[in-house]
Amino acid sequence: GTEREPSRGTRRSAAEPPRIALIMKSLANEFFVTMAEGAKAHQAANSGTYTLLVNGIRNESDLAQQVALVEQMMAQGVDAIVIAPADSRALVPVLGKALRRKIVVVNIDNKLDESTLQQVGIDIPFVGPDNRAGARTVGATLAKRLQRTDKVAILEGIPTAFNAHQRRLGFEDSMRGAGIDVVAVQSAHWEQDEANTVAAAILREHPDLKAILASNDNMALGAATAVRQADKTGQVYVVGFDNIPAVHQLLQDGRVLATADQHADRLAVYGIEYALKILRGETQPHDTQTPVDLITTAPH
Amino acid sequence: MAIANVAEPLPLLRVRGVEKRYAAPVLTDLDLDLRGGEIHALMGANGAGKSTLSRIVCGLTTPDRGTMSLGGEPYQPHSRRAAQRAGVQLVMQELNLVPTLSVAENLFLTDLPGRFGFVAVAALLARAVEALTALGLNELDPRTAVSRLGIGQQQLVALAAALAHPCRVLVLDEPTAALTSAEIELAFAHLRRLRAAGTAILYISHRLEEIRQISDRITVLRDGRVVATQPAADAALDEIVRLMVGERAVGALDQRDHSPGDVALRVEGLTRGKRLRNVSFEVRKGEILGLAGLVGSGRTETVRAIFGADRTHAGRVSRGPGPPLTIAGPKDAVRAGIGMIPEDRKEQALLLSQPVRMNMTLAVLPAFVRRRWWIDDARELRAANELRLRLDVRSHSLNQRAGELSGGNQQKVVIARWLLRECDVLLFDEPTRGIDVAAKIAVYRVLNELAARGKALVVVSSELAELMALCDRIAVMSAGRLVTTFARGEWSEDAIVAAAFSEYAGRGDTARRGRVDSC
Amino acid sequence: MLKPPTAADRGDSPAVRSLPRIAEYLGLMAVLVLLVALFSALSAHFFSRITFTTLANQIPSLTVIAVGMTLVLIAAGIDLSVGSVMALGSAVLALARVEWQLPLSVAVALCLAVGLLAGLANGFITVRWAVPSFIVTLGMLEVARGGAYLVSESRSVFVGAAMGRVGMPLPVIGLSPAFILAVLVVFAGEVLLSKTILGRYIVAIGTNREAVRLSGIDPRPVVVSVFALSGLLAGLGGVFHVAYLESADPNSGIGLELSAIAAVVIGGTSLMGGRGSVVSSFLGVLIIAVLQTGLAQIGATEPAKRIVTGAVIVAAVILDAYRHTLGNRREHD
Amino acid sequence: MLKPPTAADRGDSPAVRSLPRIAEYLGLMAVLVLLVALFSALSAHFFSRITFTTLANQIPSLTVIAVGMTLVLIAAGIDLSVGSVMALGSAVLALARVEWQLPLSVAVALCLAVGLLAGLANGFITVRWAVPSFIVTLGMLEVARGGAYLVSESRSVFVGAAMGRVGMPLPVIGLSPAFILAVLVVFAGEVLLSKTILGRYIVAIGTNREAVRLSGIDPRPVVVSVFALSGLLAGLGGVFHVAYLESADPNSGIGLELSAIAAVVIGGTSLMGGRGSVVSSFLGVLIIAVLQTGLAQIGATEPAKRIVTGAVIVAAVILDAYRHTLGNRREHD
Ligand SMILES: Nc1ncnc2c1ncn2[C@@H]1O[C@H](COP(=O)(O)OP(=O)(O)OP(=O)(O)O)[C@@H](O)[C@H]1O
Ligand SMILES: Nc1ncnc2c1ncn2[C@@H]1O[C@H](COP(=O)(O)OP(=O)(O)OP(=O)(O)O)[C@@H](O)[C@H]1O
Ligand SMILES: [Mg+2]
Ligand SMILES: [Mg+2]
Repeated sequence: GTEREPSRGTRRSAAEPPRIALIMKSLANEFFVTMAEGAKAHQAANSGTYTLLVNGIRNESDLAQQVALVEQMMAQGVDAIVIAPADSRALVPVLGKALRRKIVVVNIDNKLDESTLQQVGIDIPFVGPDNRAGARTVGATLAKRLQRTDKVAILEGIPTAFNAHQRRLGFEDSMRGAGIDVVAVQSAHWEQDEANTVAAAILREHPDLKAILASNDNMALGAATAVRQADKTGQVYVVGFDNIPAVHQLLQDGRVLATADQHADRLAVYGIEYALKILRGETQPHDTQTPVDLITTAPH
Repeated sequence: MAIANVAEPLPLLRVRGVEKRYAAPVLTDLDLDLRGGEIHALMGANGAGKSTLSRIVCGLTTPDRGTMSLGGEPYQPHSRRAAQRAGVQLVMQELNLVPTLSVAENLFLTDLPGRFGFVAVAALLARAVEALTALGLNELDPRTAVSRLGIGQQQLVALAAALAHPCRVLVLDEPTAALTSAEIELAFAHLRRLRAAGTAILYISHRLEEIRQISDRITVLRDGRVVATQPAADAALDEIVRLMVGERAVGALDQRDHSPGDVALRVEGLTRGKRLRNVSFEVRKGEILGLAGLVGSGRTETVRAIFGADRTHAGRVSRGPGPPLTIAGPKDAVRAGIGMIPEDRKEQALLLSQPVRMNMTLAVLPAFVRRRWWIDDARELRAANELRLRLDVRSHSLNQRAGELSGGNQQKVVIARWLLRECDVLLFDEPTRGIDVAAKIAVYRVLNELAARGKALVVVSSELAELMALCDRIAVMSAGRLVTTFARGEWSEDAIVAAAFSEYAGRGDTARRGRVDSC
Repeated sequence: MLKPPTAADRGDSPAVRSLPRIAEYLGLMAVLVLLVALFSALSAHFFSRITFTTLANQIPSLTVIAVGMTLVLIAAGIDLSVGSVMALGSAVLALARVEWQLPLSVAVALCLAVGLLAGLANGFITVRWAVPSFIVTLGMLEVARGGAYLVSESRSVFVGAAMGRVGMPLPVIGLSPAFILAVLVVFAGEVLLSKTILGRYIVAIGTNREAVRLSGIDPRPVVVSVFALSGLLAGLGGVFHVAYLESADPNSGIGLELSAIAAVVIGGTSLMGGRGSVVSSFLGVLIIAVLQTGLAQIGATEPAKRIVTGAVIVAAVILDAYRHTLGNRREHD
Repeated sequence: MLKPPTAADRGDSPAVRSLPRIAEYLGLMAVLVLLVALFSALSAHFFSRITFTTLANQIPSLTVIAVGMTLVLIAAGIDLSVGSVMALGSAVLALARVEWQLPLSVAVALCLAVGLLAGLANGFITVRWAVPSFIVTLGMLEVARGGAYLVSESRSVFVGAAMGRVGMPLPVIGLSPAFILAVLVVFAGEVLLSKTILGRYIVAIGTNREAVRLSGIDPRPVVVSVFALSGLLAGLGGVFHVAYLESADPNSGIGLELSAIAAVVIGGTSLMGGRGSVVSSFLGVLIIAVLQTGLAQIGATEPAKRIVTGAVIVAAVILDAYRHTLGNRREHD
């Protein structure tokens, strides 16, 4: 990007390869760890073309810290920021600042809120999967196993999280489509432990429950255990999302029916490659979909 | 403000038919008249109900039955504050100062001088200095944190706090328990001034000679009942004692042969900053050594240092001829056969919220253990019960919380703790603080008995009479130095007091303030 | 004439009681019954055997950790690291079992050892440098969590059958061995506290540490062992956790310290030390568990869950307080 | 883990000083300097003006909340609800500003009022039923969080320019008004504590509540006002938070109470009450903030971050302890 007015970042970029900052949600979360590692691997492979700085926040909800991270990265004069926002609104203003500093910003994983982007008067390309569609396909597979008016329950992630919302909607679309009856929607905050408690309770409350749709695999694990504890294995299906290794065994045993793989290891890389394109001026910012695959049996 | 209605004919404070019971009845149908301009001594054995009465008078406890009137008007203080507003001040038996605040702030805690909510420091310090000087504490820096004061100094501060506030009725619950004659003289002078000004003073103490000195009338309390009220003038002390303790034989202290064995404890060059300067002495088997000195002279510092309770800068402690001991903490001291009874029972000795029995057996628990782990309740209980009887601890059960005991009885519990533990050297810091006449004799007996059994005892006491009755030798401390040691027979009260002042003489106040400011 | 000890002397009292009288628990039990009644009224399916067995099988980890926490609080300390230590333990357990294929017994031993070590570290640093245990264990909270991420590479590991049936309901009774063990730990804890010399010292130190020191007892070893015990029990909690969830999640036990402390304080243990009972803490655990399960079962909304939980916790303690004599009042603030 | 200072504790005391001597802060400042030096060595970009301004503009909420927490801890209480109350406050603020279109001043006033009310509730329940503040504020933690979800319908709200420039860096100096206000609050807090009658009573109550009661002062109103203040400051924290993020998130401030307490305790305030300094707490906040920022800037891995954070927190306190006289040391062992 030579035509851009000089900023600390670009002045350097003439000499050495561009510096890209990857800002994640909690790096304690398996999903984002996989993303980060994918990115690191990619950078190692292309160490000539760019340098990478990976950072995450302490917990999903610590927005202030993520905003601060963006500002720090600006302070460091990086050329591009690839970010998985912890909140679809709160991050917009600071990212706007970054744009004004002529830093390339790419949004991954969790789509920024359209209306907020408009209010701030900026436009940031989103590179990532359509969680809602993914959830829909998972739901559809489950629906095949059920009859109309069967009862199912949904385990939601942290209610405020964009993806939690998307996946829930996706599940609901598919169930509604098949005329299946969603009798309970409760949040287990992405957590295995809480998912177990909640699932167990729902199973008792609705003895004739046929399936539990968990918005991520961690919660699916918790739900699967609950099913087994209530010894209803086989009578109650469990589906998840993310395809983390821990569920492979369960997919094998059929204790988890299906999950969705959004290729966590590639997600960040898509974003980074896209950012590089923009830096090279090869493309103008616009949203791009990345694939979400349905997984029904563990890969060997 | 109260000073207005000075010479009232009828009693200023009138107590009628007051009753109070906790687990057991404490006060029953109690009448008391307190005249303006009199110092009225209230006497009674430990647990007789003196403190309870004073708490009632000052609004800290509400009686179950009974009425009070103050200067004619009915008087039912529902809180300490109310009592204070009515002009009733109290010095509690148990010190209740705030260690993290300065002396000045403690003196005027209830009415800190201020402007727009800000503490008026200058005014505060001025008033504080005034209050302290009145008790001869002019050397004590009012900005010192109370946590730095010895128990005696704390008691003086508490006294000063009460005296600094004008009042019609002043209740003093054992204000002198840890004071030496020197400080007491100043206090008394002040009390006499108040009496002259028409204040009614209720004075609680276990020190008979004080009572004789200062009181106009004496009321004796036994098991919560008034057994006698009479002018101090024609009161025979032994008669009063009999009234207090009833049939419990008091008897005299039986003589112990004062022929000590060989050295049991040798202390050399003990030094702790400016507070303890090169203190050296010996105690022999079967000997009782007294430590006399003014408040703040370093007696407590000395025993604490020997016991390893504080880190000392220099000095050697050895058991008799043996090699110097390395005492990193009290545990080592106890292992080396040295025990200590601290001066401050509430902060340093008692587990107030725990049962009496647990307090008594704390130091010797391993003795009541089966198979390394299990506490043998039965044996523990038996031992505790024997101690209770031996020291006549008044508690309605061995499971009563120590904090619910009367002050004197708490003190007995503290002593009891060390009687089971067979230490060859025992350091007693103010062992009889707040203990009644009869019980004191009991404690003296115990001490003598210990000495007779070949133990070496060091007794810190502010009551010279006590030391002179008990000890084989009396060492006198002054300004952190051990100035002289008197052998039995050699000593006289005047000689000892003179020695106690010797180090302060000339160097005047600055020396003592220096010590307080140090570290 | 030596009077023999009176009946009153032998009678029970917080510190020297044989196992404490049932009366002490009435307040909490009332709360518990109330909650159960409430939820039974709100949900047709709540009052059923299965509800209680599942509930029982969910709480072993929290229970044993609460036992450790009770002792720590009575000794006037606090242990914030339990959640992380549990996570670290389970991570190690999973690693040993799944990666290294070690026999169950060995893997479990490892997990416990990890907990014990963490606890020892807490205790040692606390006494050696006289650092408030709050800070030390807060540090350990971070360190152990980091360790858990390292060991597990931040991934949850599926353990499945490899944990045997420790966490699985037993045929007839429907309770898991883990739960039964946990209950045993509770009673062991109560006995330790009220019957043994160590327990006596713990109470004494929590009441007035200086007095204990001046009685010639070195409080430090006692304090260390209390923290060690708490760590060990956190490790055991990890074992139960893995056994129950069939997998180890490095993010498990976040905020567990708060739940544990809440349970213990609901049980009437004083944060200022010197007073408390292990059995009451167990009742506290039950109250919290019933509340969670019940709210989930009646399908309360997220806000409702929060508000009710908060209100009930406070109400429970107030209600329980009415049982107590004014004597204890001032120890609260 | 200590009882309130005993007569044996003859160390220096807040009472002796009016505003504390600079010497008191040397220990913490040393730690701070060490950290900055360390990170400057590790990252070429760390030691820059912008790093520090960014850092400064990030901490106002935590700072003011730490001030309130200091007072609460000194009064021997604890306030776990600050994080949730902050979230509730910001939710209300956003609602008032965006939905109801109220003027900024009014919206801010509302936010503060919410905090004040929550604090008053904490204080009142604590003294009225003599419930441990730990429980009361834990309850409030849940309730306020639930409230935040209700008000915001569990969605974060974009506020944008509606908050004015409170959170934005000022032209030349690069610091935000929020930060400057926060620093003022710190000094106000220190003055309140050491210069005013209320402050003296707070210290006294924290040291020995019973003594205060016996001397004829009713501790309850003081306790209530301390909690009220803490609530009010949590509300203020909410204002700063929204101003900084230009949006309100009902999930914000989760776990904030721990960070705040950590900062305060690092600052040397005793959890047992009676001892502490507001300025030191501010230094504690800075230490934590620098640590977080620094670790992020050098791109440390998550496990590394955790482990280092934990280690440094403990080390900081140990190092600071070496400043203290043997006097204090004595009572610890
Ligand atoms: N809060 C309480 N609970 C139960 N019993 C109490 C309480 N306070 C005092 N008592 C009992 O009341 C009795 C009288 O106590 P009080 O302190 O009035 O005696 P006293 O005359 O002051 O004795 P001393 O000379 O030792 O100070 C004691 O037996 C004590 O155990
Ligand atoms: N940390 C300290 N800073 C300043 N002065 C201190 C400190 N510790 C002790 N002192 C002073 O040292 C002196 C010796 O105290 P100590 O308690 O030994 O006096 P004492 O002879 O026992 O008299 P009493 O115990 O009756 O006050 C006292 O004046 C005390 O205030
Ligand atoms: Mg008394
Ligand atoms: Mg003394």
